[in-house]
Amino acid sequence: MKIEYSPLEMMAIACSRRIQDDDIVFCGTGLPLLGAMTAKKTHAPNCVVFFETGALDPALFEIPLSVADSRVMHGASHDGGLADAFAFMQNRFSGPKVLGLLSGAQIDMYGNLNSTAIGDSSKPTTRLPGSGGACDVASLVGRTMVFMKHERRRFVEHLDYLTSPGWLQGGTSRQEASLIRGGPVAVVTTLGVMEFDGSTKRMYLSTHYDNMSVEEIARNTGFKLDVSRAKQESSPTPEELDVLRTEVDPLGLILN
Amino acid sequence: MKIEYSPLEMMAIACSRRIQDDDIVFCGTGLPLLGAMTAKKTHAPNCVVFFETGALDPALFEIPLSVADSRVMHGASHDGGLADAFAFMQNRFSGPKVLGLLSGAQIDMYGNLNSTAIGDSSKPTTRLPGSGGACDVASLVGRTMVFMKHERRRFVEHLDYLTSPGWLQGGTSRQEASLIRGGPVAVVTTLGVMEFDGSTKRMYLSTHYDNMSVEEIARNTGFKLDVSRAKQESSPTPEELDVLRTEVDPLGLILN
Amino acid sequence: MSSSKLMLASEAVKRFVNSGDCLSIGGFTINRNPMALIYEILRQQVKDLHVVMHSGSQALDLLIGAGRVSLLEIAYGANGRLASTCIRFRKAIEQGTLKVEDYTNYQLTLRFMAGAMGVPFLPTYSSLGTDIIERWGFSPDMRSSNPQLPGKKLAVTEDPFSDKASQVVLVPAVNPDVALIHAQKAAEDGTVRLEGLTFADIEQARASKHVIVSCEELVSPAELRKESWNNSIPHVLIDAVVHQPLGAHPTACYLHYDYDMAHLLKYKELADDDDQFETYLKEFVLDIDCHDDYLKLIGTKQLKSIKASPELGYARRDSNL
Amino acid sequence: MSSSKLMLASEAVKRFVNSGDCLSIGGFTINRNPMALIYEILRQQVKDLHVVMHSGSQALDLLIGAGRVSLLEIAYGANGRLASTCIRFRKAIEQGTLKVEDYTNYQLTLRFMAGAMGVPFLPTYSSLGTDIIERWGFSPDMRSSNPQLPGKKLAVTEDPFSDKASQVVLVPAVNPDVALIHAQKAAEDGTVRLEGLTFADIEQARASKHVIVSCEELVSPAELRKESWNNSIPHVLIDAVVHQPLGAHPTACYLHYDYDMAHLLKYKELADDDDQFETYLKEFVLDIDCHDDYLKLIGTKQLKSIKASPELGYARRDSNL
Repeated sequence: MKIEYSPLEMMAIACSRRIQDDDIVFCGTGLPLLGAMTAKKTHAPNCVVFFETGALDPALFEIPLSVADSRVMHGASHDGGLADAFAFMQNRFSGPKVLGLLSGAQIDMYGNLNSTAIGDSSKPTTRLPGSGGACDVASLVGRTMVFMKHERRRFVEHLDYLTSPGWLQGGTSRQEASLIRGGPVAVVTTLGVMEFDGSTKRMYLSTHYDNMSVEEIARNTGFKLDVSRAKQESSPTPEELDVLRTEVDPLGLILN
Repeated sequence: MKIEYSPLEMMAIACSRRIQDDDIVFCGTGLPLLGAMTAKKTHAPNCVVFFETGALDPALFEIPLSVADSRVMHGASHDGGLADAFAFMQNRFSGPKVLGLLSGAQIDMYGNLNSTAIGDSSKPTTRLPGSGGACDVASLVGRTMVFMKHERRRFVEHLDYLTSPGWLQGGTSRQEASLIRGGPVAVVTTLGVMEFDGSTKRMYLSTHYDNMSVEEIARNTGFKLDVSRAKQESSPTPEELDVLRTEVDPLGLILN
Repeated sequence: MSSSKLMLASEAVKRFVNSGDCLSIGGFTINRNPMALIYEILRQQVKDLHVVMHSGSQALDLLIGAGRVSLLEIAYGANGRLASTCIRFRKAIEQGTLKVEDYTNYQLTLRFMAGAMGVPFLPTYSSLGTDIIERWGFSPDMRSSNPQLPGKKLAVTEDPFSDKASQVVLVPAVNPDVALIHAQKAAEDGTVRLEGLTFADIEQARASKHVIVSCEELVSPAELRKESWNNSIPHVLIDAVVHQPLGAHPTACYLHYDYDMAHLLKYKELADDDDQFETYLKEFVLDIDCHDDYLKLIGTKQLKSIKASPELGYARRDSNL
Repeated sequence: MSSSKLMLASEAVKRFVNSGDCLSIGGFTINRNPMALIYEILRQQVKDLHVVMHSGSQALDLLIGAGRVSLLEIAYGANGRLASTCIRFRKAIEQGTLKVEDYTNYQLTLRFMAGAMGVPFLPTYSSLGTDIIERWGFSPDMRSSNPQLPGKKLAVTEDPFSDKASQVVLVPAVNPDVALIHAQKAAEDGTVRLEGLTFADIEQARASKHVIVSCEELVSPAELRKESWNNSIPHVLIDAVVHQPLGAHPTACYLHYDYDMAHLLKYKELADDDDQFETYLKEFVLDIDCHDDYLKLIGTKQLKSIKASPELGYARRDSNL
């Protein structure tokens, strides 16, 4: 018997599976938060969620719709401010323990992200919200995971603006730029999960869902994507789906 | 009828008179604090007292014996920490409003202070407590007033260690060192009050008490002291003495 | 002992906010925007503003939409699920009517911290290798003619304490003319207590020449001084205290009320059209005398629906279940 | 959800403090010294310590007197009216048995802040033109062989944002192996609440690899999380929580007890003589099993006399009038 699920649900669950019990998870809102909350309610009960606004380990009885939502404040171990939150990510002891969950409008083959502008950034055709804390997180934490709609126009050869550093130009270029640690480990998309080659730091298809062939995924990517190592991502288990639907987002605020 | 008073009382009152109603007064403990509290209870009710430990405008029902005494915490507008207190002094808007009250073991003709060591600082004959916040205050605030026992061995040609900057080598040397403002405006001693020449920034005797002649004061000073501009400091008024003795230090913790 | 700083929003804005000022707005996206003060700025026709803030939404979008902002230094202009990019902000940049320079949230926090600490810069590793460093929004000419703009957007320098080649980004200080903060509690002497997240409000206040605080509750100085260590900003740094309940509406104020989703959704729809935006601005801001009249327009029923649960600090979504 | 970090002082010191460690001690002169933890370090024969702190007194003086400190980076060693310079501190430096490097209180605060922020340095104008910059306590050889010492004491550099020549002092970060903090309240999950002044405790804790917190009151995590914005340090940064009432004696703990003037005056007298200091150390620390036994030695009467007034947070001097 096949269980029905949406690509958004699959993304949240693919993210959840990649969160470890000792992770400190930097969250934005939306899908990444669903992933973290699902992990916490399944295999990683000790992972700690925090927000750039300064809230660490809040109760999250309801899903916050912004990182400044009062729902991130209630029941936390500490409610501070931005200075605390970003220092925590840059700190040499706590920073490496942080997994940052990010998203962007454009991504390149080295996992660099654009969330600033489409077109010429001095007079863009589309202005996007800007870095917010994304560049900081991408620069400072132990590892990052990126959420993307998998579309050819979003997976590009050249970003219109490099807002958040991934592996920069690949290889050892990230260290050479004096970035102290970190880099993207996975890109969770509507079609599958990409990872990065250990030495070239180029993106490759690691797992794909059952909604599209690997060849089609490659065709939906604006740069050459190595699909030779791809395995199939297991479908959501009934438990994963149940937790996500009934405990994490019972009102369907994000999933619907 | 002559009112009896001690040199310590005269010092506290000479300090008090030089505090203005709109000053924010950085205090250590001991005599300077008595001066500030007397000012607040007489002609400068709006002056605000604060401590390097982070307490701003506390109630001070009892005299604190240290800047970390719990008596500096009670009833404050804000109890923060050292980071707040020193940033407040360095800040371009609040820093200039601050009058810092300091003391030292040695002082030179430009009002530089030593509170680190007597003798060779790498193996001193007498180790002193060290800068604490004194160097920070002397570097950062709008103006400082220094408290000293007036002794030849303390008023020296050359400091054994320059802990806290006064006018450095005089003239414009303080600005040339990139210090952003400030400098000592008065040295309140057991014998009188010294000020600094507007252009050379050398110390001169501004007022003397009635316990010693200006020639004797010059002989008690280890460098050549200009006494030609000296006037007599008025004796404490009955009101000043009464406030100091009965309201500020009724238990005689500092004065006795 | 010190005299009262309590005044109406209209008086505070008149005394401390001028056209051409560099303004910093407290709060973060949908929380604790100092809306009553912003509405008053709009009503008093203050213009040509230079705004420096980290993550803006409603307060910023209205100022931009009304054409009051000439220069903007910012990290983020969006409103969570309500606007993936703030609407008037996006339009103004796309149409080239607003000059903007991009930083990150941490960098803007550091810029306020540096201003508060009285130092020319603070260091970070954030943004090495990115266009945040490479692309500047303001020309050298603009920079040299405006003392409120740093001579350089950012400076990359060698770490003098490292024995290997290691670079670090220096972020320049900013000292705005005025910071606008909305707090849960304040006293007439200026003592301020924020509850819940402080965002970068404390750094913004400490960096600025003048600070106007609006508050939900006006408390006596003695009351706030009982737990002085829980106060956020000492009284000497505050110029004006405005007692304005619901002063952050339609954004949230933790422990008091939630964001007004219905109102923000209506705004989202209207703001997308130039004429409708003008109508909104007239109806909810310009044609209104004061914030209490604005609240009457919003209506008791709507305001009741966003009232925070005392236990949670926000309004339960299933509260009508 | 997370497991308890509650343990005895003896276990916390055994697990997290080693000979040779770089140690940072919280509190300030006569307030909130983590004495119970320091006594335990003395009993467990931990030695060769590198201590970095701003303004030390009783905790520091005992460690130095017992010969446990090899390196010291400090701004101030005195005890208010009780010791114009800390006695064993002064003797050790005058006799050349303790290597010391002098900073200012703000510079040490910035060193902790830089460590906490994960940056190599922070800037200040403090100490320009002084011997604080010119005279170094540690030789280049010592610096290059000890990774916990910065390569330079301080670095003076040009401000890249200024259009005229302007210098600024860069203060190097420090990341101690362990910070010891005494708090009013903590929970077994590690959440910490300080009341009254925080001194530099928060920065010291955030800069350090491990943090041991002793507390007057052990509170449930749920209780502390009710007002999460009044907490001082989040639980994830804390390694061990030690419930030890009167854990700062003979220094003060605001809202709980005052400094023990009688005990400190006795210490002042004894510490001035090498043999009598040894006797004090044996009697009050080394021959004692645990802090509760130490408190018995101090005696109920004495402890009662320093109990804080609930209104004032300290013991009124005229309380027996």
